[in-house]
Amino acid sequence: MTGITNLLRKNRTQSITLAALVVLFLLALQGMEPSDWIITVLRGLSVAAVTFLVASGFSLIFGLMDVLNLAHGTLFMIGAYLGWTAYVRPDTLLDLATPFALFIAGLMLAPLWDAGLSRARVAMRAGRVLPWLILALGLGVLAFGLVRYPITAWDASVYDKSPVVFGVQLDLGQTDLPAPLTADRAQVILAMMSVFAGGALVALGLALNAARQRLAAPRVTWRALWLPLSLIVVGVLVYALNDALTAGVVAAGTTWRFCIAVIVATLAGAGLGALMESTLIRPLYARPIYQLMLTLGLGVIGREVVIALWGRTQMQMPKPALFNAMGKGCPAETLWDALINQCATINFMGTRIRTYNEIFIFVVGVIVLIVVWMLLQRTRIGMIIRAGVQDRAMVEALGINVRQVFTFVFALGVGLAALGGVLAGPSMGVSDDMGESLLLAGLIALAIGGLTSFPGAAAGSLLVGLLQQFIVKYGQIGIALPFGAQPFKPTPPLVPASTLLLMVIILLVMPNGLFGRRE
Amino acid sequence: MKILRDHSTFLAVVVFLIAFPFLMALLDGQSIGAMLAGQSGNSKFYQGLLIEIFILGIFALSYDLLFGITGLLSFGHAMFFAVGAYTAGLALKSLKLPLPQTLGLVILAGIAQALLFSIVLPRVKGITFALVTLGFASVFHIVIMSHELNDLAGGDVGLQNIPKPDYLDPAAQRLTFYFVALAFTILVYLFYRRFVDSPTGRVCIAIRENEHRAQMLGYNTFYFKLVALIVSGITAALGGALHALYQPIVSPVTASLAYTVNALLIILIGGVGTLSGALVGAAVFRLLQFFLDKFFGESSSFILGVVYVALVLFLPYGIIGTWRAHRLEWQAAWRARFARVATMLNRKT
Amino acid sequence: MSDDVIMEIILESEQLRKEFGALVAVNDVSIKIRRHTIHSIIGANGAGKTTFFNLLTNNVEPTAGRVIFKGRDITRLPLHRIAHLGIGRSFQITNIFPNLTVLENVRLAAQALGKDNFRLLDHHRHFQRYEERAWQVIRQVGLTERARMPARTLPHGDQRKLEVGMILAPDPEILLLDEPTSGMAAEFVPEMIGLIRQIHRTGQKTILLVEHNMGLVMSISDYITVMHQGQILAEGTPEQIAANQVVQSAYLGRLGWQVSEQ
Amino acid sequence: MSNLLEVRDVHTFIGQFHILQGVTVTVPKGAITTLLGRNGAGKTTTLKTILGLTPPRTGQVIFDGREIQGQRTFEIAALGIGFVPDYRAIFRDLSVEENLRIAERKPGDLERKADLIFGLFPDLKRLIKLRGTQLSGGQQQMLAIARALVADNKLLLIDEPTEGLAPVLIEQMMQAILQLAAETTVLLVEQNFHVASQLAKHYVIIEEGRSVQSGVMADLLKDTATVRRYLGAA
Repeated sequence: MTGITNLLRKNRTQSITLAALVVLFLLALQGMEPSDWIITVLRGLSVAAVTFLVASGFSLIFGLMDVLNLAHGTLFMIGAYLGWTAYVRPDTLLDLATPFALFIAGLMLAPLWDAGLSRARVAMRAGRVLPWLILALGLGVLAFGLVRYPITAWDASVYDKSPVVFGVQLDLGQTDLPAPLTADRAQVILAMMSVFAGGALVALGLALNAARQRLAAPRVTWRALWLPLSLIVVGVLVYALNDALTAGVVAAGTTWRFCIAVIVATLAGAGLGALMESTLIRPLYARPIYQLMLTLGLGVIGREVVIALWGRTQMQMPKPALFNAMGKGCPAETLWDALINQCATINFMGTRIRTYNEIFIFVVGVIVLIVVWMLLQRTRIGMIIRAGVQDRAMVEALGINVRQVFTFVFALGVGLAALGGVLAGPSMGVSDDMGESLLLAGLIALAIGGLTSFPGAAAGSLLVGLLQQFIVKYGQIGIALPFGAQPFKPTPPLVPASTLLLMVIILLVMPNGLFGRRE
Repeated sequence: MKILRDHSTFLAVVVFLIAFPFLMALLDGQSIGAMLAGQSGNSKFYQGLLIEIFILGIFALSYDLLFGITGLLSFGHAMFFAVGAYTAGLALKSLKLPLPQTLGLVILAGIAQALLFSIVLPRVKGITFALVTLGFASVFHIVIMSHELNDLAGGDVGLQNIPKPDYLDPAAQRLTFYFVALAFTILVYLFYRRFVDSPTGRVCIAIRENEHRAQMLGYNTFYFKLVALIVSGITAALGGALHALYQPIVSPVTASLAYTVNALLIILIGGVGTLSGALVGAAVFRLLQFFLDKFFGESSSFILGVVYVALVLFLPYGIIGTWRAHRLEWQAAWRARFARVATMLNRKT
Repeated sequence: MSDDVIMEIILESEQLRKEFGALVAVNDVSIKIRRHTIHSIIGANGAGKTTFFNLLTNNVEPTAGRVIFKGRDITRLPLHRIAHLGIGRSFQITNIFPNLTVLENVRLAAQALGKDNFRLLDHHRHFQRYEERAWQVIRQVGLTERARMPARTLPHGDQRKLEVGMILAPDPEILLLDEPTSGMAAEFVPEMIGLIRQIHRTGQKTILLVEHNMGLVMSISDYITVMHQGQILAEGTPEQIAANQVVQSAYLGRLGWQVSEQ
Repeated sequence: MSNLLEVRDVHTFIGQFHILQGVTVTVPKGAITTLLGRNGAGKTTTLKTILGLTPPRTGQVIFDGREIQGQRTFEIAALGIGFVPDYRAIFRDLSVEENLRIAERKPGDLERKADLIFGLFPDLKRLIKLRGTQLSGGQQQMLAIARALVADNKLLLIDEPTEGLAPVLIEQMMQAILQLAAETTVLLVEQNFHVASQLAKHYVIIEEGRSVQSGVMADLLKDTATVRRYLGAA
């Protein structure tokens, strides 16, 4: 008790501001029906969950490596687009699986290059630009192969339907994929080989770049070859069985496809994050401002690539069957009934709640919160992360490869953002500007919570989500202000503005955010 | 004579820019008279491009003073520019004020914003300052786009039909506008040079280098940052006013984060903290944008993004910064090369 | 050397205390610094000397206690105000403007307390009194030949001298020097001692010194305060300290360096 | 007698500063070797150079018969080198147990070494649940040394273990280090010559980034002129 009094006395301005905010909020609640209130809170929680998926990655990355990853919004959007593709066009996913596996197999040669280079002692002479040239060459070879590989979705002759159409069709319960492309075997083999070579060249570029900074290389064992070899086999198998697999996935139904989409988007996001960190971010650890600018640029590039591949139109992503039934027994009365009958909505305290938007997303958000929190608090890697935030050099001096941990954290953060993107797809729609609004929301949540604090990211997201939805609600029902005769109806643009104002107020009173450390 | 020698590059550039419209006309085969009469042609078009570069350059200069010289990272700088543009536009259109009064209003608006930003200065530092300024600018961005202000600010289309004074109409009096913009840019640049060399500017640099030490020496660093903010705010607002006078529409994009990023990109291209880099960067940026748009259309911003990333990775000090760092070696290398060629030639004869 | 000077207290601390979590870094330290003396604070690393220094100049906010300068409470004064009162301080870890030249470093220090800081439209070279003062100080600390070099390119010892010069430039009444010889090569230490002596004598300045180079302390101090684990262990003239039994056993004696007889 | 570690004429730069200008150190197996010299002479940098925290530009570092210079720090440490930095580097957000646990190279290391660690520092057992921030200076120093003992390290680099400790604790710390040296090799940096002379068998004097003299401690104790010249008060 004395502790709390003490805390209040020491943080008087903070306490007063918070109290004032709470009072304002409670006053504003006056004109609201209880059912409105419940639905608004639930919607707020759902928005908070998506925001949290972005903000948590932010805070993990910022906390450990001081990088404010401004590409995070774009990565969120990329997650949504990848999820959409896996979900609505599973044939594209399978078409891409083979070149992807081959490319990764090529990348996995990096340790071999490492060892070879240090033996040949060429790394020292490679200079600053050569590694990047090889990297660019590798990407060129990759593109050369990709263009030749038969990917149905990219074929102009079958491109009679825009991507939007597939989404609309799926919403009506149809999946009518175009006939798969055929290509002669020689061309496919050439394409496969150049994709693999592209990966190998990229790995060589990376290895050269890394090797410039050191004199001796780690030993490699032949066991390092097993994984790439098996990836090659998998890739070729997927190519051989492409049609059968596609038919199988289509037949499996939207719920399973959604699961696949979530996994694919999250893993792809994580992979992208790992690649980003190990190639572009790493050289800039000594120059934080430049990292900021770099991620800003990457965000722009990513968005342009997405527009080039998928077009500018907003696309629909229908909800999976599990959350989409309307007819018999729906809206359900209990959660259990909703699951059994796969209801889209559920009756709760006099209002109707959407099972996907208001329940599923929130539950996933909570699960992620708990899992990441446990990862941080209970596992060895979490221990290393918490220690690394404070003293990177000492962790390294204990014999721990901190760089690997950094890459992992970056991949984790980006993976979470991509997960947020694919989850948000069915509720928000998929469009090329979805990243920007989430970047802003995530930044606000992060700043409110205190930049490096993981619980802070959760609290900040909660505030941002709730505030947004309450403003939206007041936009519909109006808010009775003491001095105005007419109820005031905030317009949609005021939604982000209100969260920004909240951030500014909180930061002015508590420059380190709610959970931030002093200094 | 000494002044001429010391500032030869600067003077050469100024002379070139003054001669530019005439040179363009000559190259195009247009008569000088036609050019002076403001008839369309290549010269008029490129004058327009250069005016845009001047405006961007002023905007980037004001950002360089904050970020490059004083070390304040702001993500809300576009607001300084947009407030100037909207104030000028509204004053001319809705208040029907003459130009001088409008400019006075713009300057006041610039000071007001600087004061707004300075409220948070003592509380937040570094990345948090960047985020708070981003918050301010985004709120402004949202507000001018809102439906309530549709009649006034034109919503997400922007402010249109701003009445331009006859003597400075960018369509009819392009050449006059060109010289006014050029003169204003040179004036701003010279003022900034002097500011950086003034006792105040020196302290601003010291704050960027080591704020704690500056405080321990007895400088109340808040006031110096405030001065930098005010100077930067007024300059950016005037740049915005010029923009409002020149462009047919003042778009709300000028208040967005993307516009701040443009300024960041420009000084990155030119060299952070070099002042002249801001102008060089603005030229490179706008010309790159122009030609990329011309040749690549849709994907031009992708290429611009790649250029940007490459710059961050390989040319962190920008064009001017790298030039300054290596000028002596390069000059020596060229001199050596000339000497070698000269001896070779001598041997032959 | 300061027998005929009035023994006026210029700076004092009253029950100054600082806790970091469970650690009491400075434990109710009261100290009185007399005008025109060289007063040294010695103690092992971690004894709380630097924290105490930081409390005096409000670089660290005290948990309790007061700092009084010439009868005025300066405990929680902003950093720049402290400099204006005539207190200059150096840091154990060199604290300069690394990318500016030596001249610019000192010139900025000389300009700090003047009235021309907001002359936006004048070139800084036009204010010759600052430039002259800067050159004067640079000569005094012996950096004339390196005046045009960026400070970061200076050898460590010269950076330490530059820092002393930066404190000296605004002509403060009291100089707080935190280990001015730390990290200096042995043969340059006498130079620094000479510099400190000269500053003290020619400028009639008070100098408060934190040091663990015993020889230096013993040879130039008028008074010595020995700190140990955040507390004052003993106080007195060098002779008294050298003879003090408690100091002998806890700090200098069995486990410490031999005190030189210089 | 074989040498566990040999540092041969290393030169280390930090930024533009040429910090080590030719340091040669040999550390015989199974004894304590101490680096002596003034503040800022380059002792701590020597330790960091061995570990690759500040990699050498030229010269060789040979550990256990292998050249290790230029390797990454974690690779060097994993060969069996434990590091106790002068600033102790206790992780604030980790409990005492986690601070020890993080040094494990394979699961169960801590349990295996528990007897040794808690035998040397019985206090730590009592404090095991506390956070790093809640420890006093002496306790932090014990934890820092204990952390270096969790994994099987052949060599311990200990920087200023008695800095800022009360005399009673210094005594205790010296006992602990002597006990340690019975099992592993120690390279020690110690400001306090009295402490160093009682602990170490071999010494290397570093002056202005150069190793100027080395030998057996017993000889150095007789050579008061050298002691005064390099180590004593100026």
